[in-house]
Amino acid sequence: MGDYILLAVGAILVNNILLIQYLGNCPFLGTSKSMDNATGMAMAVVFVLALAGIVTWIFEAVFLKPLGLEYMRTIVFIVVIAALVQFVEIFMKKSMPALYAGLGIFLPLITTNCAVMGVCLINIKEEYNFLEMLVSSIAYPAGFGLALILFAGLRERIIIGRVPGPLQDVSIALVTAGFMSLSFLGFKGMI
Amino acid sequence: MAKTIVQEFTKGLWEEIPPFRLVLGLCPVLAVTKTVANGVGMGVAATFVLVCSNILVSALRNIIPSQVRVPCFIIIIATFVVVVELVMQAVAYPLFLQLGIFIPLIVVNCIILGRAEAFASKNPPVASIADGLGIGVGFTIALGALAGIREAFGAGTISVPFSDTVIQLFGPSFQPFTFMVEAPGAFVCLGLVLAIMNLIGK
Amino acid sequence: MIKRSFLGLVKPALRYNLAPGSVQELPVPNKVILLLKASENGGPPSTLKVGDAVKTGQRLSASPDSAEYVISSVTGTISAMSPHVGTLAQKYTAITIDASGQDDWDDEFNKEPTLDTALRFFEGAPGSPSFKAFADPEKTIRTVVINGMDDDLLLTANQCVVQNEAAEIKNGVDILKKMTGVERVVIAVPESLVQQASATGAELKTVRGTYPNSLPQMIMKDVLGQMVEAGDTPEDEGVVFVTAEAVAALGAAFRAGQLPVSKVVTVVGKGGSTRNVRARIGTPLRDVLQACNVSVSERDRLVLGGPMRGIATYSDELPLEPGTDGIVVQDEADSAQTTDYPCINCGECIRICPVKIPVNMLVRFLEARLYEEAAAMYDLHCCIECGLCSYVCVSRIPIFQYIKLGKYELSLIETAEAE
Amino acid sequence: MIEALLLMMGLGAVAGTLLGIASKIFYVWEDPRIALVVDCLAGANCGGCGYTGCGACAAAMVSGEAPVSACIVAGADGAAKVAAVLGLEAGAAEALTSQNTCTGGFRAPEKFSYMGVNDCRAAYLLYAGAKDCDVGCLGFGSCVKACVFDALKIGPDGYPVVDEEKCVGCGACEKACPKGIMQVRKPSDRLLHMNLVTDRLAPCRQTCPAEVNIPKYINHIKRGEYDKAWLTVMERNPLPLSTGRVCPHPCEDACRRALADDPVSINQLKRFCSDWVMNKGTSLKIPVAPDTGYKVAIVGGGPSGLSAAFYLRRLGHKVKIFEWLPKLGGMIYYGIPEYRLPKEILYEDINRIFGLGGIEVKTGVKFGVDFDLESLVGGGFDAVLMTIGAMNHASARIPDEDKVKGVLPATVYLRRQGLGDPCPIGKRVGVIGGGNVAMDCLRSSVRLGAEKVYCLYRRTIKEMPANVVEIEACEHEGIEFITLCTPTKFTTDEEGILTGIEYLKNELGEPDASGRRKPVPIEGSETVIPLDNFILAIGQTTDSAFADEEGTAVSRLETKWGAIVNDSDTHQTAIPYVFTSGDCAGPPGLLVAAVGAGRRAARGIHKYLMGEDMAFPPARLRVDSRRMKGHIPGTIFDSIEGIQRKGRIAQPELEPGSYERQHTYAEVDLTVTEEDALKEANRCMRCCLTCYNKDTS
Amino acid sequence: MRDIIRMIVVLAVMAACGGALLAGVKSGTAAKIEYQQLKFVKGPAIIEILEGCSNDPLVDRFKVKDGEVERGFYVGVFDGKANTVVFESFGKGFGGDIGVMVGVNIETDELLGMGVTTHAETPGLGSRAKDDPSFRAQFKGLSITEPVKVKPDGGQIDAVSGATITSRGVCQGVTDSSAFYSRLKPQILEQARAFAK
Amino acid sequence: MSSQKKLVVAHAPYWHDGSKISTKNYHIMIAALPAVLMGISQYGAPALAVIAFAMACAMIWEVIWNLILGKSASIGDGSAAVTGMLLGMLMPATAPWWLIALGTFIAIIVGKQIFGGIGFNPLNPPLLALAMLVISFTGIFDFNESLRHYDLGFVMTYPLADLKAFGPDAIGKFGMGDLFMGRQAGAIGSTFGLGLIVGGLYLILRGYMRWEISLSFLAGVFITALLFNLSDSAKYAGPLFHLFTGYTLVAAFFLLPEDSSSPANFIPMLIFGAMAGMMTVLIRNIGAYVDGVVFAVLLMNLCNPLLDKIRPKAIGKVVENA
Repeated sequence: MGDYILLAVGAILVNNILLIQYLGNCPFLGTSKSMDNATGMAMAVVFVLALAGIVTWIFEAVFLKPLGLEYMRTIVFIVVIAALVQFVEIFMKKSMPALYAGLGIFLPLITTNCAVMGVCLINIKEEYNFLEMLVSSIAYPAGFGLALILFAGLRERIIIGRVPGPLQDVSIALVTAGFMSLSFLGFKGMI
Repeated sequence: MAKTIVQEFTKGLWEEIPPFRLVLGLCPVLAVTKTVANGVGMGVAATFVLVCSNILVSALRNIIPSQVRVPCFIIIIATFVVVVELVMQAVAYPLFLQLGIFIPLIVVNCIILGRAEAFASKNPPVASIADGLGIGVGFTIALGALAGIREAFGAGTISVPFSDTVIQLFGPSFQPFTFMVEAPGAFVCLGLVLAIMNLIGK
Repeated sequence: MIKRSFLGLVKPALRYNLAPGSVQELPVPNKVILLLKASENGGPPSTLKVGDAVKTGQRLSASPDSAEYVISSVTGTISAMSPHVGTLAQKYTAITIDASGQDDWDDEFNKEPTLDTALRFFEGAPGSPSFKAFADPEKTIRTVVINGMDDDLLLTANQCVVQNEAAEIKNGVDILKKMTGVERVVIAVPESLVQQASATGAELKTVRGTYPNSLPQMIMKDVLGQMVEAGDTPEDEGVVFVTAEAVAALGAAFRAGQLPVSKVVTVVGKGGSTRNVRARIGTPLRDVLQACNVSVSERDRLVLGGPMRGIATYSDELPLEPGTDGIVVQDEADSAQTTDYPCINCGECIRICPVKIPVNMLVRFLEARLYEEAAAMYDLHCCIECGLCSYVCVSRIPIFQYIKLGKYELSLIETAEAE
Repeated sequence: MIEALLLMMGLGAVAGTLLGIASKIFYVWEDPRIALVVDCLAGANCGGCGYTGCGACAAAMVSGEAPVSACIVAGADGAAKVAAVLGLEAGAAEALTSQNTCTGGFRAPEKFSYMGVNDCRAAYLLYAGAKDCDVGCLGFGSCVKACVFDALKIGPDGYPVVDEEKCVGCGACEKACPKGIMQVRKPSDRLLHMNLVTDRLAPCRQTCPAEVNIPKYINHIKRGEYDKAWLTVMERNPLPLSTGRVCPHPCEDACRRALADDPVSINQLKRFCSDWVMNKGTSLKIPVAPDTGYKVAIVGGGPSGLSAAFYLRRLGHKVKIFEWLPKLGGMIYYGIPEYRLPKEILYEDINRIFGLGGIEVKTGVKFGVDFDLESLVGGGFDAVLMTIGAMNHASARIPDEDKVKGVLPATVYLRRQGLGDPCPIGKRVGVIGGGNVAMDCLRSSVRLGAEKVYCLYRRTIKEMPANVVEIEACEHEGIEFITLCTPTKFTTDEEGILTGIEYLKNELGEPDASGRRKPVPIEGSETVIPLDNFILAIGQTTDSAFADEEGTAVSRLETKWGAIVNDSDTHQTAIPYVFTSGDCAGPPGLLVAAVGAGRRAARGIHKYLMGEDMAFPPARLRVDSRRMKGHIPGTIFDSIEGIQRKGRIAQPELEPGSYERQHTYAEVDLTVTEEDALKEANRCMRCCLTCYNKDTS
Repeated sequence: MRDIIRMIVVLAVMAACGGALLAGVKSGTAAKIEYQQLKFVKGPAIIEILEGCSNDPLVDRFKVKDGEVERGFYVGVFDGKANTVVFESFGKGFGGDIGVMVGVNIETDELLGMGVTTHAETPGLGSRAKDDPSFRAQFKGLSITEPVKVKPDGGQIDAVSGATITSRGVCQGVTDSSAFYSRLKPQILEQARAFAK
Repeated sequence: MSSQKKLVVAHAPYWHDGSKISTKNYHIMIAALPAVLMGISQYGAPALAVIAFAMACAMIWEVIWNLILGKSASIGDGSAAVTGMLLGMLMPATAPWWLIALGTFIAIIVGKQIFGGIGFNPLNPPLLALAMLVISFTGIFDFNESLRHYDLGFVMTYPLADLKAFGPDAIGKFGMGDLFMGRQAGAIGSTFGLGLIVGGLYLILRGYMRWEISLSFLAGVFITALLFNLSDSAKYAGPLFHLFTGYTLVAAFFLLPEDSSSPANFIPMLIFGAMAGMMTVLIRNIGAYVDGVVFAVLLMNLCNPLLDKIRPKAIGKVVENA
């Protein structure tokens, strides 16, 4: 149990996927302009990553490893993720319109969210067992969400501030993200 | 409307240079620009994938049904990414180790998919090559430049791409500002460079 | 100007001036200027012409069917009519009447104390009462509160009326009840005026002597225990506020059969000298100031009302309006200077806000002109407009102005959406 | 090898099947345009647009929330394609641009010092802002802050300056400005705009019957932008070369500068800039709105018809002009002599109008004879504008005036000159009338060889309606003025040929309705002067006899004193599709008034064709430029202060008494030099309603 | 239905082509990759530990089965005697596993040296465990059979300053290795002998 | 209706309590004086040089930025001077000049001005600069290393470093009284506990600072440290030790309550302070860094916008039950 908690804390804070591992920056910058978008994106990433983690892990265990095709991991995973996301989107649009209204619009963005692909690859690379994989697949995106929501809070204030022209928008957002990343270094060594 | 091949190429070098103008594909930009060698290596890998996928997407653009356009593009891109992955392992293993997870992640780099969608799927192969090459070279230059800044301040060195040479820039009393090569330094540095690019304009 | 106390941890307490002086009667001025609200489509009034003779107490309106009117405060002839823009971009027609010096009373005012009479003759009487809420079918008015306090620091005009004219108020209370049919009439006065107020026949309530306790929303909360919802007025909660002066004027009018044409005003000079005078409505400020030996010079501030909520005006040729309870003249050195520094988030405004608005965030949104967000997330409409946030602002941001601007812009947006 | 192949194939097949089936089973209808728009976008789902993925961005574009240019990856080409899908290209053809209408800025006086929020809207809440001028710019730049395209900045003079390159016409500045200074308009709207009392108009601009933006073009000249000055003039006046020569410039009478020294030579500046454009020879592009598909017939190719044709064309309508004389120009071709307005110069103006394309002309056809309303309607014209002028002369009420030989109507006299076939005249010529037409007759008589030329007028020279410069020119050319006279009868020889005229002396009585003192003949003061020819130049009327014919469509037109009755604002007549303007619609007036009327008629026709409200807004400014009445209150001053006195430049002209001046039709008045023009432009104070530049150099 | 089939076919064919291409590339590069991996991942650490040996330990290697897993051993020949083996063990850092190469003198069971191969530690801090020679030098001469610990845990190793966790992980890796080293020692001795020159 | 003399028209109110940003900042500097003077008296001229140079540099950067942007000078408000002074207080007396120049550049330009200047900085500028410097130049901020040439008559090792390296056993040599009276090694202005507390109390009483944040921070440090200490006193030091060493006190009174990066509502202030205190001890006890204050404060700064959303319901506000 303790290991899993450590794994989770490590994934959320210490090795935060956005701020320490630099994954998933495009949606990080794109959807952090408002708190609503940030929460939506965070939830969508958790949802998709949990699914994608399971599916890719199973793929690895069932097909790639036995067949000795580990080198094809990249292509297999991306196809699986892309198909999965698209399927979820189509499915959700029809069957769960309420949920789709909240999360659905974020789904297409996730296909090219390298955080999803990244975590799936990490799961394999670290040779997690199923439970560890599950924890990691939820904790990493939770860390993504945490950073995204904190960042959205900061950014909401920065947008209404008096940032000088050339620094506005993405530029200042990146600097702020850098500061966040710096602060997250404080968690270093905690596990 | 109709641009010459040269224009298609050169637009990627300044007007639309990623990631400064097209603020896309930031993850590798942030992660692998610790040293110039890594940055340029990543750039070259991405350029290779970009050009190859552009050629193929452009060539197949009339065959691929539009509903499965994106999955098809992804397959094409992913194939080349794995090719790069394998070739790099065989030829430049240390670089592969440095770039780590970001080589497979080229597959989800928005620039490449974006060019496939926005350009290659609508233009003939020659123009697509020029476009891919231009964007790719621009990407490489940008990565190299950013890495140069970070490495110079953060380590006091410039590592020459594709060789083991590392140039020491300062004397022995130099204390590197290692913040620049750390994760936060990447963000801050890119942010400030973007601001400078905004200031200069197109 | 009250300075920050040495121990800044303690909230600054701004005390009302609770010592109303005597009232000095001013002579009838040579000319008066009356500000008549301009009609929607603009243009000069059709029923009034330059050269028309008017009598004291005559009802002047732009056209026969116009709801807006003013009561002439002198007898004389109209010598000029010009457009005038007031605050909140309100457009007026300024009617200048050269006074003959004699009062010849107009006799249109009938003495039936009905709501109709109130609406026809007492809208904009001294103290600027409004009876429209009683006539509004969507509102049920259960209580009338007579505010025996002045709504700003330094001013004592209303207290003066309570002190000196308790009998007129008593008469006014009876008439008010008759006119409106409202049974519950409350008078809110400071501790010092309890004796006088108890003679008025209205239900007596006391108000603490610190700012902003005399503002309607605060009286609602502290005295009546009712809450005014954000964006609503006390009328929406069934309570109408009238000033003591308005009630006294009502009483006097029905006693004498003449419409009220003068009002009490507190004049505060640069050195802080305070006097109460009674002057005709529409008297140019210059005349009032001259009578009080107050001079105005370049870069001074001439404030109609008090130092916290008044309106600085730009010329001493402008008239005394029915709602003007005070005239404050400030030297440049004594007045608050605003800056365009940003909010530094020190939190002083949050501490002092009587209605707990997160002013630090509100002002940022208002500065960024995000008025709808400011209203939705940061309680813009809860503001009771006391001005304390600006008073304590370390950055000296004109927060109160931002708030007013925000409310005004929102009202424009709402009107635009309603169309 | 084979595993890899099979695995991938299986994966592809499964994914394809899954998605294919899913997309059928879980099909949800959405706006098909969204899919089309998505195709135009980059499809990278990068989130760079701020929306969550391309689908969301496309949906936002379709719903109008996002601009078509939101996708930075797709770039400008993508934006164009999206616009095509969404059908936004129609609006895009006529680009909206923002203009600042206030020229006050720092120079405008303040009524108080303002302290508080640095924002126009905030300042406006306090007594409409500190500026004395009710409609003046407050200068805090709320419009600048509102502009997301960086197209606005507060200029050095303290008012906003629009960068037209960057402006996209989004209208944010217009919404932000509490005083309505920023106006976002299409070029068509600007052409259609008529002066309003709420506009920021200098006195000259209020007075000009054609409503030319005079301060603006003079400011262009000041900055050496002569082409822009010309384009500014062309917004209101398509005949700048002609008006630059013959306009009596009422604007100069209103010029505020006259209170300090002399009025600015506005007309000379207009002439200068239009001559500059003519001599430069390049054709400047005049924007024309997209075709509307409507066709308008214009009967009569005079100044009003030409002006209407020009503006109708610029508004996107097709135009055809019908003219009964061989040349276009009407009274300015056939009425104004060559020495004042050379025909080739006039044709420079006319050719520029035709340079727009889409305007046809047919000469030598007379309305009521060769064609009529029925044939025009049958010919596919949606509206008809009658600008048939006033070609009949008015009677001088002298017995036998149309019988005596040697008595000529001015219209005929001048028209024959225009046709190149002047009437033969004797040595002594008399002209009755004090208007510009009379002056033209007088001065052309000199050139036709008359030795003694008299001008007979019933009042004094002071009351003459003709331009002072014209009267002076007559004096220079040796013409004798016989004022305060009323001709009573002709003396003839036995063949009925004129030998002289008898007249009574007048004295001036009470002022009449026009404010001029009425002449009263003095009994017994008969005088006779010998004359070979006598020209009647006391006015013209319209030949509207065709309206009297029963049974035709035309007969539904009402006439009054020969003029065809119309609505003076919309120029519409009793027949909804027939409009009139120029001299045929009322008492004959100035060329510049005809030009202005042409634009008003074009506006009326445009609004009629487009089905819009034709009436003028209540705030329409109506200035009587002849009597200098009706200006915006407070804009006409009694005196101005602080101006360094400096006289106006002189009008260059042919040497009086020289051979060319007396005996040829060579142009008398010359164009000012560039140096002088700049000097004069610098005298302009660039007035607005109440403020003006005090420190003119 | 037709377009669905077309979709499926196109996707499947494309995927198959990709698969085929990759399989081809893979088979062409496989051998090279294996050597590269060895050379760059483990090689530096091995060579550093076995500094001064007379053979190429990357070539002189053998594998021993330890239950399920197979462990690789690299032999160092000193003075003609194949008396040293190097093998890999893993410890836990806070960035994941730390690969530790342990060199042991099979005759004395003394640690010859230690080197870090793979790690995901924070650059500049944890990574110093790999680069800091003084840290590594502390391991030399210790006994493999004794647990190796950092000083805060009551051991003998000075932690890299600021990277106690990493240091601890390295020590744990070394300590863990003693278990299977002892277990496999007979086979190791036997196999190593073959490389003696 | 215009008159000859021009009056000033502004919006109400026309009174102001007279407070100014500059006054506020000067008071902060005054309050910091006792600690700074103690630092200077201990470390001598180098300490004075560091503080003075940091203030000068900070102000120069501010001026340069204003010149580049063509903004009106904001140097008079004293905020740059305060930033410089605080950064100086956090440095060892041996800090080289370039380090100070770089640090003030980060604090003023990167930390504050690019966000729009005073009031817009999302993180505490001096701490941001310090964090960047600490992770870059570990040698200089290793106080044992940088202060080894000093012998001031007390134990010249950095207490927190000793704790980190050797556990609580190693800190017995520090007397609480010594720590409190500034007889400990450390940054120039952060060792003199008494001086800092006096300065802090001055600011609190004068109303220039939010006492809620300071007190909750100190409580947070105390309680968390106490809990750790109770759980295993052999591994974790006692609460007073944590209070009087490192940057704890200077953070409590001068860094945490920095206006724009901390909350302004009551409950958020308490959470902010307490969480920062807790994080401080967590990092000190189980994290990688010797002193947790820097990152603890920065982390809480990040949470500030979210925390500040917790606020009292405004009177009159209608909560819709949607």
